[in-house]
Amino acid sequence: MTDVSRRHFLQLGAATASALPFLRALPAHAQSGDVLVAVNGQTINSLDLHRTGTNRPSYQVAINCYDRLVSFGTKPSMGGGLEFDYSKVEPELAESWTVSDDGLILTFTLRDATFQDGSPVTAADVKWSFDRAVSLGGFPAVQMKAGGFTRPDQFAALDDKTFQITLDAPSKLAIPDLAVPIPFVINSKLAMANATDDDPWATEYLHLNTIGSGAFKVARWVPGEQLIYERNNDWASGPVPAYKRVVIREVPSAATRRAVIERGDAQISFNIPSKDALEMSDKMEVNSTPIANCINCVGLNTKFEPFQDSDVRKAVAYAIPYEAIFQAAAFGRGAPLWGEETERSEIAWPRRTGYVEDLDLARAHLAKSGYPDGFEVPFSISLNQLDWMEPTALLIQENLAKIGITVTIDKIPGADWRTASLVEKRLAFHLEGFGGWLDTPDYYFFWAYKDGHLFNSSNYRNDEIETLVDNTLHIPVDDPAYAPNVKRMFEIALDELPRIPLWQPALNVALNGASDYEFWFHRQLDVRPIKPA
Amino acid sequence: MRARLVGARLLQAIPVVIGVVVITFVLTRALPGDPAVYFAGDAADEASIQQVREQLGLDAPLPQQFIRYVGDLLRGDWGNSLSTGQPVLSDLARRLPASLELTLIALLLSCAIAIPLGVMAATRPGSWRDHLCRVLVTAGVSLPTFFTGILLIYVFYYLLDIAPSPLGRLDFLYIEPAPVTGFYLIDSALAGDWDTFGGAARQLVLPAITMAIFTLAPIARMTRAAMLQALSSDFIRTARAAGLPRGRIVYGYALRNALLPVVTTLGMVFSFALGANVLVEKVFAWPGIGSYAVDALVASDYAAVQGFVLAMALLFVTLNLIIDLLYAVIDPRIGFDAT
Amino acid sequence: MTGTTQSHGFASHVGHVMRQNPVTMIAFGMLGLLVFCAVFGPALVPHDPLASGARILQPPSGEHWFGTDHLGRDVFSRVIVATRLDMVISVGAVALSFVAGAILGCAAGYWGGWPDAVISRGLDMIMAFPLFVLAMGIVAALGNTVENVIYATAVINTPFYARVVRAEVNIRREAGFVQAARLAGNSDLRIVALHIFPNALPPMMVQVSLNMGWAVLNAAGLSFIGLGVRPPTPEWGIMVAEGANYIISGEWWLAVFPGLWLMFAVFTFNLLGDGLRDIVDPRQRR
Amino acid sequence: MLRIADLRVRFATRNGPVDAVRGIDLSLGNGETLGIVGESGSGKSVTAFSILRILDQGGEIVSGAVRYGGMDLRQASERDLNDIRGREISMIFQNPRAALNPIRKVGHQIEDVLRQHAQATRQDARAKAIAALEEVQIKDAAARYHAYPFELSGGMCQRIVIALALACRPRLLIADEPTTSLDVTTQKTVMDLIRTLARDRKMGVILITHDLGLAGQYCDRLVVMKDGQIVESGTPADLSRAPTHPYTRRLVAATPHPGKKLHQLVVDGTPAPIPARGEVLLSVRDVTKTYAGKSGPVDALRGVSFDLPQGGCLGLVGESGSGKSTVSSIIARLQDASGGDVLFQGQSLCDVPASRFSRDPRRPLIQMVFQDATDSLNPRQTASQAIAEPLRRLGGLRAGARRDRVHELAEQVGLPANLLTRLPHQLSGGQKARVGIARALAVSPRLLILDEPTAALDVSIQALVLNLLADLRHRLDLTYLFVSHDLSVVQMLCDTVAVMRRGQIVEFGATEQVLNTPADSYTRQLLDAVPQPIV
Repeated sequence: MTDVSRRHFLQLGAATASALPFLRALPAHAQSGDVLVAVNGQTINSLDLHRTGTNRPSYQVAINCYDRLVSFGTKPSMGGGLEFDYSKVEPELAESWTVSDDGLILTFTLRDATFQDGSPVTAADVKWSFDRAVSLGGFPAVQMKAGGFTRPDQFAALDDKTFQITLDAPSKLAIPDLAVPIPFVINSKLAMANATDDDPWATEYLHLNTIGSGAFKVARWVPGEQLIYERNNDWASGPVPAYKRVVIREVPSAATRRAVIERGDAQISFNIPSKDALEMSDKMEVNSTPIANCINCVGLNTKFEPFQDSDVRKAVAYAIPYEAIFQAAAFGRGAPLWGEETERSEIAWPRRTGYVEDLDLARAHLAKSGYPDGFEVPFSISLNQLDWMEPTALLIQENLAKIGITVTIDKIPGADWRTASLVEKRLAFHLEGFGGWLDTPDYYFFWAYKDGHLFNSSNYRNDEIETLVDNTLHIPVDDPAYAPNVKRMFEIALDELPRIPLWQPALNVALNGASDYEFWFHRQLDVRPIKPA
Repeated sequence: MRARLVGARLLQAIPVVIGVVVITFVLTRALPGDPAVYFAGDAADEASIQQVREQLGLDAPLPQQFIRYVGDLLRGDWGNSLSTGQPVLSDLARRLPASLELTLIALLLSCAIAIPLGVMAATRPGSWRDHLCRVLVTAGVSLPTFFTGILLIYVFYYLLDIAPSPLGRLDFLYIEPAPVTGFYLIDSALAGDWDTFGGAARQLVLPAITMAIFTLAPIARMTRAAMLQALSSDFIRTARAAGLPRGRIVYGYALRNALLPVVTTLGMVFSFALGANVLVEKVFAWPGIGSYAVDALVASDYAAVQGFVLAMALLFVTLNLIIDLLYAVIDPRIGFDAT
Repeated sequence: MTGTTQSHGFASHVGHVMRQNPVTMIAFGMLGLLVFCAVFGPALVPHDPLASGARILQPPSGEHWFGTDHLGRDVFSRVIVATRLDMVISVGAVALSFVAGAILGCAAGYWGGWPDAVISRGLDMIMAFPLFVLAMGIVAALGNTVENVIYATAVINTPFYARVVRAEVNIRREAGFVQAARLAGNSDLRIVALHIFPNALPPMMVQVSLNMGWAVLNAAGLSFIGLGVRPPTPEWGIMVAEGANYIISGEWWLAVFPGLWLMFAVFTFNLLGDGLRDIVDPRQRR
Repeated sequence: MLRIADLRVRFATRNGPVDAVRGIDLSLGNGETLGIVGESGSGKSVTAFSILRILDQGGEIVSGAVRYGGMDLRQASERDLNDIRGREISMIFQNPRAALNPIRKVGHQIEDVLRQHAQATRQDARAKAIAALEEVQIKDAAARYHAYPFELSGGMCQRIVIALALACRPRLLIADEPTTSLDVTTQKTVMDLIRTLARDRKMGVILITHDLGLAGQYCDRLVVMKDGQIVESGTPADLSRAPTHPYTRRLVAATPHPGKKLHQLVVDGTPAPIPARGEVLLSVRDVTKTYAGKSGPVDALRGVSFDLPQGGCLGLVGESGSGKSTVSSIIARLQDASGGDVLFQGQSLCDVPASRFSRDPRRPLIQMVFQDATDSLNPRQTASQAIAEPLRRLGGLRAGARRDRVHELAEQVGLPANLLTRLPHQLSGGQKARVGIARALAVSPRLLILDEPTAALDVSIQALVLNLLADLRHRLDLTYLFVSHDLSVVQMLCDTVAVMRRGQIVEFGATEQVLNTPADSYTRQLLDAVPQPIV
């Protein structure tokens, strides 16, 4: 289509749109400046984060359409643009808050804000929303529990503007856990009006409607095609967004996504392959932010014979071609985690492991082990994450063959991957890429190194780590015990090596015609700060 | 008489549909992966997974699940898709027209090319035109559709910039026509909105070409074979001896007789293409049932997979019925044989 | 009528069929090339198809005729070596469906009655599935292996053969030569297997050639979705699917060469049909 | 009116070019009826097609001229030819049902021709088409106008083909085997119709046929063709009285008619001795057969009984659908009867079901020769494989002995040994018939069932095969059950005749008696339809 005809159609479209009833007059042209078009490869399957079965891409609705009590501040990112700052908790719907001396009582004062139907946001709404988050079960309840929120009786609306949480035990994770997408605030009156006896939490209604006080509301949602946000001009918890309307378009083919962003038909392509990020970075703004508290690593399942031998694990660690993998799988995007640590502080995580590619050392360790002649093992990767897992697996396979370990690569369908790797933990040798939302090392260790915990796909158990994590998880970062505990955890984990860290992956986002992208730990597109370039 | 034919056909279809329902049920349960785990979310623990499992009704023994599924079906409830979060029936209702529109346009295009090609080849069998035609259509069916699609996007959208962005059924620029049939072309024409009509047509061009290239071969081959047979029939000689002009003989007499096997082939190609749409839809971000099915299958989304297959089976039955009726229109002999 | 005269007759018949149709001759030449690649390819290619190298994503050059991929592997070597696997998939799938289709079709076509009703409805049932999705479902349910790709492809191909055979057997079951074979003391089973079925071969051969090509495309399509052969095994479908992501960024050789080679193979199979039919059709003999 | 000079037609086939017509000269005067007689492959149809240039794919007129009026049709443009086709020269074909477009109403097909030649306008086309139908004596023409070919009988279809051909009142009609696929009774009416119309319109007719008798009856002049050449021409009377060319003589001799003896069919034939008749070999007792039809049960046989003595030859005569083939296949144990019994050598055959009879020790004793030699040979088996097939299953011979037996059989049936390695499609009709007979004889049967073994053969071949059968019967002391629709053939070979109609035997007796003094009216009807001897 030529530019002339584009403009022509634009005018026609606008004219027709204005003539149509409000709700139908949705699409308009992308280049008009009022509309942001973002493409991504995944389907949004619900507008309600609390609902059973809501997938990860749907979290962005909670972020863009609802407010939480608090949020994090931002800082310049090494990947370009801004990223969240875990150390700075900032107000969102809460104007201010206090913490009791024993750390058990959190009291929040709400700002004057209104829901999108015009009714004011009250503490009762917050209480209802939090009750819902801990009552519906599933992932929301698990995440709430991380901050110490488990039961509705912990939440109380003292008056219209005052909301109080009572913790069972003090925790440094409590307030940060209120900044994750889960505890968003819903218009409880409207929700309850649409609740039924079978469905007291109005999940069916919220599944299809956004009734928050956030910066946007969902004006139209066609699963599998697109989702359209419309700006809430009365948003109280932050500066009014620059775009009136945001179209999130679902484009499954990565090649098509690239074509569309390069041609300028979309302004944001979210979560693009590293290779595209590398190649497009000279043509447009590309942010590649290393994902906080996230590590792509090799899992060595200690339930399986050869990997119970620590020399075998070390042999594998020395046999991995780190640099080649980082280039082939990540195209140098992200942060390397091999070799000696020189930049980060002693308690920073993720960190370099000290291991390098050294086949002689690898052979030496293998010779010392119970398997001097090597062994055969399947290496499992997920079909849904082939972009990084496949090259990684192939390169590891090739190098391990050189030291006598024969590896067959096993692609596991996406639906089975979680069951096999995380729930049943039955994959002997695999790749894993957990990232913790709350950015502290102990939080990572809690999920990934504690026996029986979900992301401990290696079935690793070390009694000292168990104790260390339990003792460290809730104490503040400035507690004197904190740093030694964390350092000891690193020492054990990197010596025993149930997981071999490879690199810290980056989230790549390309912007063509838009700017002011911010990286957030939840790895979803926060459209609120985006502005036209 | 024809009514009886239709009735007999429908009766025959019943065991087929029942079989499809059973096989799909078994096949979906055999899919790897536990949907409860998949949908419980990233950080779910045992308890919450169990909770999800109970909500999905996956804790019951299989026969019981099947009985409940069939019961729901009979009440017109096809279940909810977990990956889109919508009732399967409404998903299908929205996506089926998209796939049908694409497939139909592609087949129309394909017929418009393949039938004249086949006729041309049949009127000069063994000539260089015949061989060329055979080689061309064979080349078309040898190209993987996803490859053709990407190549077309690269050339016509990315390099030449003559095609619109491959983003589904309609550019942002246009307003979706009020849904009447679900076919954007028809709906926009009904609404008299010719801009939208043009927009929808533009979006259709590349995917339809991709599919048409792939479906040329069977249609052209069958046209050629049927035309050869028709042209060597005695009645063609009668027509020639009676001095009828060549065009009338080839198109009026031979082609109409050759249409019967061509229609059969068309039916098969149609149902095949509708299933093979999957790959084209993936490439062109076409919101059809093909991509829906793939996503559902990968996510072990039982209700969606079952609903998709059942819908396709019903469509297949309907299609066969339509073909039978078409036969009766084309060939007066049909319908009398049945008595 | 000794063996030698017959085989001589067969060879000269094949030669005759080739001369008769230039397209067939070209197709058999192309098949010869493919078979050569399948048999000797792995021994002859210039690079190890699995060895990654430092020179990643290099365009075609004298060193790497088809360029290198994202792991620095030689695309030419991978394309040639993949021939064997893809031939195994297509031949295996077609052979299985050929046998299954022949048995089912013969049973339905010869005996008619309830076996026919049961088998025909069963075939209808398979046909009522969207075939590609059925193949996906089977591979997903049984697991991601070459064998399962073959089984899945065989299952979705079987109805086509069974229908052809059923029709061909059915029109011949009261034929004079069948009656004569009965009079000659042949049992039903013998009559079906030795007298009727071989006469269904010519139309089946056309089906075979179409399905061989389709089997390769099917495997490629499954790989494109992410179901199929295990890496790092070179396979055309995977290579095209992976390469497709690189077209927009300019590394066209990753998808184009395997795609062209895949097309070449499918093309060959498809062109073979008429020639194969003529070869197995005794009436084409002079 | 029409003059053909030195016409040569060549066909490009897979086996190289074949000369179908090799230089023929013909002429036809106004209003004359010319018969072109020849057996299959003689080039008579190709000659006819060449006149209108409607040869099949691959055919080409190599040389010669076809002059019609003042015009050379060979040089004429396609457009000019289209004006002549159907308007000046028309053609009718054998197999009339196939000659009509199956999915177009017959009236419309006639209209197509009328309008093509500007003989009718949109308004009056229908009336004219109905008029054309009436002219060929179709009753209720207005209703027939709407009929599709499949709704009409063969005779009716041929009338419509004639109406279509004559709708534009052409001056020349070429009739290519117009009655071959019709019943004998219909044949006569159609030919009479053609003659009447030709006379009324002073129309020239070229009648192409394999039937010398038919040609003699309806033509003013005959030409006899063989291998693409004219071997003899003259008036029917001349040809039949004093044929000069040996081929014509053979042809005249081979044409059967009542009263002719079997050995007279071949030039210089000698009668084969008739074997002595022995005890009753086969006894059919009240056999019935009922099929499950779509609209209720169909009685194919309603109680058939007869005895056949050892050495006898029973002719089973009837039109299609009379049940004669059902009887023969029940006796051959290819299917089971619904009731009654069949005794062979005094023992019941029906106690072993047909599906298991292939292993019965009596299997070799009852064999059969099939109607269509092409259909009854497996296209994948060579002649020797086909003959050896029963030996392999029933003969219990070693490979060497089997080969000898095959050669012996080939010799018995007069099949040259060098043809044994050929596939059926590489053999002629007569050769295939001999293979079929040799196969049936391979396991030395006592009873041979002959199911119209000569129906698909040319008359000269038929003459040879019938004589061969008579000879074999004597030499091998065989008992024949000869199934046929053709009384003139039956009377030559058989000593007893059974006439069947609607599943019952309506007349049974010695051949002479049935032929000369038929008791049943249906038998008389059949006898009347047999073509009369030439002249």
